[in-house]
Amino acid sequence: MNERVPVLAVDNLNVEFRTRSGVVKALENVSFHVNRGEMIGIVGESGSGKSVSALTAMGILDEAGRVTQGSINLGGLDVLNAPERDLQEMRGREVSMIFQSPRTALNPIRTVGKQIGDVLRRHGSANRQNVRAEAIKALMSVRIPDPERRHDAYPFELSGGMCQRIMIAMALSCRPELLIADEPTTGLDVTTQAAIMDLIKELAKERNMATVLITHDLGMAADYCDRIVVMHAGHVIEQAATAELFASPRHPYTAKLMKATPHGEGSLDDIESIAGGLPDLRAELPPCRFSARCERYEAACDMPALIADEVSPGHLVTCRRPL
Amino acid sequence: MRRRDFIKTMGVAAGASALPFLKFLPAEAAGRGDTLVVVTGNGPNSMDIQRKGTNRPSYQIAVNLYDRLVGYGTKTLEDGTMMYDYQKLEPELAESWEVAADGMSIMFKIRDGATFWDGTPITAADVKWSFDRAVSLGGFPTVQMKAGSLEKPEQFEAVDDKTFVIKLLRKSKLTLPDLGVPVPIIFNSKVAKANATAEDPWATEFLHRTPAGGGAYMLERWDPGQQTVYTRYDDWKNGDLPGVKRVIIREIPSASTRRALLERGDADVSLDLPPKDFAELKESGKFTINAAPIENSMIAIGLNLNFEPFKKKEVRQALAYAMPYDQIFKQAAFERGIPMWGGKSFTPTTIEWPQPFPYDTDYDKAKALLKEAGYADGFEVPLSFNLGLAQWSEPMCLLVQESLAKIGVKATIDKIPGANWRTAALVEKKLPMHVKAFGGWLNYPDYYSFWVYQKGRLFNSMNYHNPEVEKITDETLHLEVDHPDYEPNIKKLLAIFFDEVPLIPVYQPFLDVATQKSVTGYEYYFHRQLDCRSFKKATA
Amino acid sequence: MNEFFKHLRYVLTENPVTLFAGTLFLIFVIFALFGPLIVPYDPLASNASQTLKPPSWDHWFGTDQLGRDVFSRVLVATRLDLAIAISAVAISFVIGSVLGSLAGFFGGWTDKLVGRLTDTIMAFPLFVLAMGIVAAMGNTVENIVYATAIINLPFYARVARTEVNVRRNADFVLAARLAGNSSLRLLATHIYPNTLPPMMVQVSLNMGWAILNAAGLSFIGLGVRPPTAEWGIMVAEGAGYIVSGEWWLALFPGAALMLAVFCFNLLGDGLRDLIDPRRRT
Amino acid sequence: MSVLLEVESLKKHYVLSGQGPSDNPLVRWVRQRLTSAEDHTPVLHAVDGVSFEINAGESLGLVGESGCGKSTLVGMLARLSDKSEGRISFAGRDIGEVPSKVFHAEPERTDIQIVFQDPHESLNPRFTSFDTIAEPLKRLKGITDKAELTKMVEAVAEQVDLPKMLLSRFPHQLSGGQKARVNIARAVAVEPKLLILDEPTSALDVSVQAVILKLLVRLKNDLGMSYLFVSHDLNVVRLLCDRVIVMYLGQIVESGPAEEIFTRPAHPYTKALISAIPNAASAGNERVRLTGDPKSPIDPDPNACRFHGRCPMGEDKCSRAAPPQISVTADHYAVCHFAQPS
Amino acid sequence: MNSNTKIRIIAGRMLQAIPSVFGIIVVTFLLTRALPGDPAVYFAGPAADEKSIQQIRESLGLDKSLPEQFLIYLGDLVQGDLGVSISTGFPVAEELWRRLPASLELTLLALIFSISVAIPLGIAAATRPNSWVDQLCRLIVTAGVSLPVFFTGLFMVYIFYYILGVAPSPLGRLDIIYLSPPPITNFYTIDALLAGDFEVFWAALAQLILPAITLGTFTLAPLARMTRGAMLQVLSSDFIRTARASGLTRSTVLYTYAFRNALLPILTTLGMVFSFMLGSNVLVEKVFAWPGIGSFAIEALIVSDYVAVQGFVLAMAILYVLLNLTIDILYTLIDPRVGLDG
Repeated sequence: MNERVPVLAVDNLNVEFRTRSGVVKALENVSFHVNRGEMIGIVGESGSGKSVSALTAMGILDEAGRVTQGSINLGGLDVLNAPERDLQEMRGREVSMIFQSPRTALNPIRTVGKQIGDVLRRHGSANRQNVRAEAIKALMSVRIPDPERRHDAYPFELSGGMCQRIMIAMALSCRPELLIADEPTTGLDVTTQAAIMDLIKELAKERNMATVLITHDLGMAADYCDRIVVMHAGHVIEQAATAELFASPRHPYTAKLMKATPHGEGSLDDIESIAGGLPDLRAELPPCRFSARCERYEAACDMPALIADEVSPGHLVTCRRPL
Repeated sequence: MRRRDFIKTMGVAAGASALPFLKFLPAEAAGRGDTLVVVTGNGPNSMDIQRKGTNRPSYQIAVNLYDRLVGYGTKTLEDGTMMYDYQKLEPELAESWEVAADGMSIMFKIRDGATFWDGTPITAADVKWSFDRAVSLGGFPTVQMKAGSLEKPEQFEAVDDKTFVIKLLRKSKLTLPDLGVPVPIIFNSKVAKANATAEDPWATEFLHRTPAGGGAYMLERWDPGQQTVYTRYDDWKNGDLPGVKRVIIREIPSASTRRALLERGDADVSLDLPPKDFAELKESGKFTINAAPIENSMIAIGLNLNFEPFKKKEVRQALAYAMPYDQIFKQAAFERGIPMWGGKSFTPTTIEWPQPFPYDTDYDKAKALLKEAGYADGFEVPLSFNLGLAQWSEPMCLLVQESLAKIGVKATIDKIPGANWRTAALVEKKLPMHVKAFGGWLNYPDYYSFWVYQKGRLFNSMNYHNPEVEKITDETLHLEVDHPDYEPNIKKLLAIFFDEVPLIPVYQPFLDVATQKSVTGYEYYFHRQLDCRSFKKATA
Repeated sequence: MNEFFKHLRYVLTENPVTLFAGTLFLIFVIFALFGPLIVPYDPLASNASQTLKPPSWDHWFGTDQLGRDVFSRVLVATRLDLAIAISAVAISFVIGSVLGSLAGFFGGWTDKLVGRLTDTIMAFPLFVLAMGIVAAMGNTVENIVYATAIINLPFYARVARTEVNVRRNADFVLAARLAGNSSLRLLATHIYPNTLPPMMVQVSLNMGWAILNAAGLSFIGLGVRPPTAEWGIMVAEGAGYIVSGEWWLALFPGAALMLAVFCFNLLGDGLRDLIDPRRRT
Repeated sequence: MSVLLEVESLKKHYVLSGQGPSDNPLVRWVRQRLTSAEDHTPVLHAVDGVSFEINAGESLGLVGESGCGKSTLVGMLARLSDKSEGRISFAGRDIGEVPSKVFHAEPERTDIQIVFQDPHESLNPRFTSFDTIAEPLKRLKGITDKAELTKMVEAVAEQVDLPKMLLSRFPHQLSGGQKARVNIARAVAVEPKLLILDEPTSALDVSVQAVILKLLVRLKNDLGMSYLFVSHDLNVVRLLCDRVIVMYLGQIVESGPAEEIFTRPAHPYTKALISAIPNAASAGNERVRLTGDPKSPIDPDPNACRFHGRCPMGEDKCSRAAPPQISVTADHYAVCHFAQPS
Repeated sequence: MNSNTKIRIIAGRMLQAIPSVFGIIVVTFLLTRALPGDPAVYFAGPAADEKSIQQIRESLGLDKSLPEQFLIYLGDLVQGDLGVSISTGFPVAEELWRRLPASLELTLLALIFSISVAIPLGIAAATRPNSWVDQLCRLIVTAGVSLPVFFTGLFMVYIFYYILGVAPSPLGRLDIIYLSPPPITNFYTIDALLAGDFEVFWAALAQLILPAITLGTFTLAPLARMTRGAMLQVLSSDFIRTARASGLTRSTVLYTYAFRNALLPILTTLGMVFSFMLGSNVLVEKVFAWPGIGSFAIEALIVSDYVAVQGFVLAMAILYVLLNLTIDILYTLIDPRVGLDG
């Protein structure tokens, strides 16, 4: 695969959910991409559309969700128009996903080894005879001590951190091009969290794999990602290389988010919260969904056709009045 | 016996060609000439009639699998129904008998060549053992034997192999007929003794499960609660060889299923149907309905004298005038019986029994009588019936309830489950007003009076007590019918029953048995069980 | 509350079956309340000239062996059948939920005791137990109600126990404890009211079951006393007439019985939707 | 400074009935005869000899990973559960002796309150905000007069910046931040002396976290409360607390002034915790990383360091002797074989 | 988890049943003594007098006090003696043993019918929630559970036997012309197969069909509902999302992952369903003249044959305990977590 062709390219994606109380415009004009070997972070508060973007990219959106516009290109496959059979082939082989709360993300009544084996056999990289050996190999690759014994363990017998390693082993067993990690350390202890993130980073580097890290923790994204995509209420509002973003955030929301996050030194006076909450995505919305919370709001913000500006190379901001 | 063997025994009539049809046409089972299929509501719970707790359907085992010394003759009713003749005793195991000159002993000659199923000859010793057993076991057999003045083993003597003598304690018209009831059956005493133990000298445990006798039928199998199957004992000498080789008696709890089985041709004989079904089956003309009025039996309303208002004769008479006789007869009994109301006079003219009582539905008379008794405004009374007989007694009670309301008597209906009935009605005698369906085995009014009108008797659920009745009944019970005192005594009794009405008769019920047209030979017996020996079946 | 009605409307319109059940339920309630006033004939009056007539304009559901109007009897029976079901369910609900709540809240020996009691009841085939109770105590309407209540008791006790148990250490309960509530008050004002929604579903489902139970008892002759009109007893009485062609005697009360149970079961489902929308999305 | 709460050798042990489904003695007896199960009843040492104190007006941070006994400890301090051993004295009175079941009638009930972690779960779904805030006033302050109650509730609501119009709403009609305010209002309505904050912001979005934290600081100053601040978010602890204690597997492994703990941690576990904080600033720094999982809290070996096995500097002696408590500075100690006084 | 633990769990469960069984014995004993009707009167026969009734009462031990009678009963029970049925005259144990296979054969076939209809229905409904398939399933199963079994049974007999003539006569286990196969299991269908007698097999099966459907229809609803609910819940759980994200095929996701997990709650329901069936059996057996223990119980109850009723209930209780044990064992086979959170 060409280095410059993104592994995943999401373009102008709109997703809606039909619920009892109306249509939720979950994503609007969402575009981002991941290159080979790159780790990007998608950051935002809960409800900002991070997970929906990932699930749509995998083609496993809930039945209530509907893509109304846009395209997703995953390693050359047109995800939105591909037949289910191709998508099944793609999942687990070319792109894998790991989730938060790893213990519930594993089948509670199947040994972890078998679950890894299921994936290996599904994608043809193992057969009945060597499946056990292959699964153990996968376990070894995520530095699980005593893999022989762990192979026959059930998720409930393992700690959360161990389960997340299993998940990673399973996700990476078929050597995918892309790994999507959806809040992979939520619910884990800080020390475990660090170990898991280190592992992901290390494996990604080792395999030159593209990684999408979905998180609400700006600090973590800063720590591990090459590039950060900031989302708010279904919009991508800013994306840039990590260092640049932290050095000069251009979207008011990004700046506020940074200000709100406590970070080591400094006192309580240094942090500030963001006024207001996320808008109701069922209602009629202005072009900029942050406008109601924004101190820099003025009438021009309500003009339609809000598009992302490339304020510097690779730094995109979706705002009429960037900082 | 396996099914295949059974098919072989079916012989040429059905033939091997029937075999492929078997799984499709079970209905054919009833069509075969040598097998009789009987469906009934309740089956036997023991093979031994003399055992404690043996139920009524078990009497048929005694009837069909065992012999008695004597049997009854047969008479034919107007509608063609055959019925036993209690006035004519016929030889069964006893070839002949002789009453001694003094009338205090009877000598029986045992039939030559009569054998038990195992081939051993039946001897007088077997008879003695069997009779000793009946009078020694206690409970029902002993009481029934006592009714015929057969009370202790010393009365029975096996003179030689073929001669058996009964010594009488008193002369009684009931003695000989009592030998024909199902109780004094002849067991194979050798087999029985071989299976007796010290605690169980009369082999009750063994005979409970395994019949040991020499009757016309042998037991092929018995699945309690499901079916009983008889096969003919082809060496039976004590009567005409039965016309049907094999009898299957199936227990089907649901009456409508029993009717359906008959209508669909799957059963030859259907018992225990509600009166309405018999009325309709008769109407259809497709089946033979054998209807014999049950002797010495009446469906009646009993009035308990322990209940305050019923202590007054006027109240009882008032109720007798307030019964909706005709309605009950038509809507509850579907006319399956003989009316027992509307008699001409309070003075009986015949000793025929049962006979209509001199009451009819007359609310004015009833009201007047109530007023006279001081119950002008009526009273409340529970009206109970046996749940087991709900098919006809429930509508009957509803009609009575409705009718009594017209004279101000408020009856509340109380269903009593079958077994509790005995306790509540007969032992504790605590039901103020109830449906009564007693029938005496021995067909005499004095016998009825003995059980129903005498103080303290089990079936005197009315707590009726009249010294005159006691006296006359005791005097009459053992009198021969042709004794000069007999008729006047009975008339006196009947007059009392008419006047005092502790029991308000409604009708004398029929014992209905529905059979396929191809089946003949049904005969009514007082014990109300099928005597399969007389059946014949036309081959299809 | 307004939101509740919006949700109710949503559940009803989204789910025509529930709407249907609701309407049916209303009709049954109307019959139960006004049945005796609107029937064309006296349900208890026999009529010798009109016995066993098939359905006609005069007698919509025909007449029975005593000439009583089956339609009137079926209609009038609604009250008794609903009354039996409601009182039985009410008793088992109150006693069961209180026992279950105490067991779930206090645990320990209370829990063991209640657990043993429910286990013991559950170990009987429930219908057989009801038969035994009615046979032992006598077949009156009250005893049928008690028997039905007893056999339903374990269901409420178990649901209440589980529901209370999961909430026993919920944060809001601990918070209420911090606010100075005693244990019993905690149970009564904070936990118990929150267990009611799942219990209501059970109530609705059990109503149908209670009706079936009473009818079954009647069928084997342990039900209410004649001449009272009651669906189960009418089916039982009518059963004997099916083969002889008088099908209407059993069919109409049977159908009424079925519809009532059907209606309660559907309502239970609907109620579940209303209370726990997640179950059906 | 006066000591408000003093905890001494506090322990909470749960006797486990084995893995079987029953603790029925008969069942146990037969099971032991039928199978080769050992006759030992395992004991879970949830909190195992914890001593510390909180001064009036102080805020103490309590840090540790899940399962280290934080919640059990909080439950005992707030008198929601009973201790197994040890002493809890509050303003000089031994309140640990009062069974938790009857503690609601004690005067100290008013003085110790908690703000729970999940603002949604800790509100009764059938109570309006008003009901929730009014309840402690009714029960603990005995205020029954409707008008007075309304006045007081509204005053508390104002104190926590909860708009009056939200008082008639049910929990599901409120946002996360609003629910957090209701919870805080309920806890401070009776003006407690000690407020335990059990991860008060962990369920909130980062955008509202700051304002809640600021509210808490303001309330503490206004009402003169002491705080016990339980959190796994070390950045937040650092912002809010004067002193910090670190727990590991039921025991305190380090205790000291917040600034010292964060800048000069003495226990290897604390070091690992601090270096695990994801931070834009710390990216690329040298990190202390832990391997493996914590040991089981069931029947821990009394003669070993409980951190042994995961500890990056563990040695043989760690598995043979329980580590001593070593003072680093006057009010800073660590429980480790390798801790050094500075 | 090792097998030893599982044995311990199972042994524990069995032992836990003991108090329940004892409770059942007590309840039954008291209940049956409360039955109206005097067995002594029944025993004494139609023409007995007060004296002979009293004699029999003594011989049955009915003149003793209740506690005495209970102790005697317990003593007999321990020796496996259930007493002699008053109405049938046979030892109750023998009676039950003879009739149990009939009931079990019917119940199991009904269960098989119910399962093989309800589970596919439930899965179909769960995979398309709120579709017309779902609504139809709901209607069908709800209608099924709303039908009084005796009513269904009667009309089925009327239609299929009396009117259409496609069903064999409702005469119990086997039509008149066939004799039962040589008893091995006493399940006629199985015995016939063992004997290689297909005619009898079909005949026995034909007799079973109507009652089994009648009985099975009633239990469709709980099974289908539970299947649907469990499947919906499992399908919305995280690990299914994982399985889908791993590209597993639809059938693997549905059956290997979702259904196996959904089986656990279904299995629990199965126990309840079975108990339900044993209850309804009583009515069905009555309608179809089925010689099982249910009809035996009705008869016994109606005639106040309390020895038989006691025996019956005890047998039922033991059956129930065995059934729950089987379910427990199946549960431990399917669910490795059993015993840890129990």
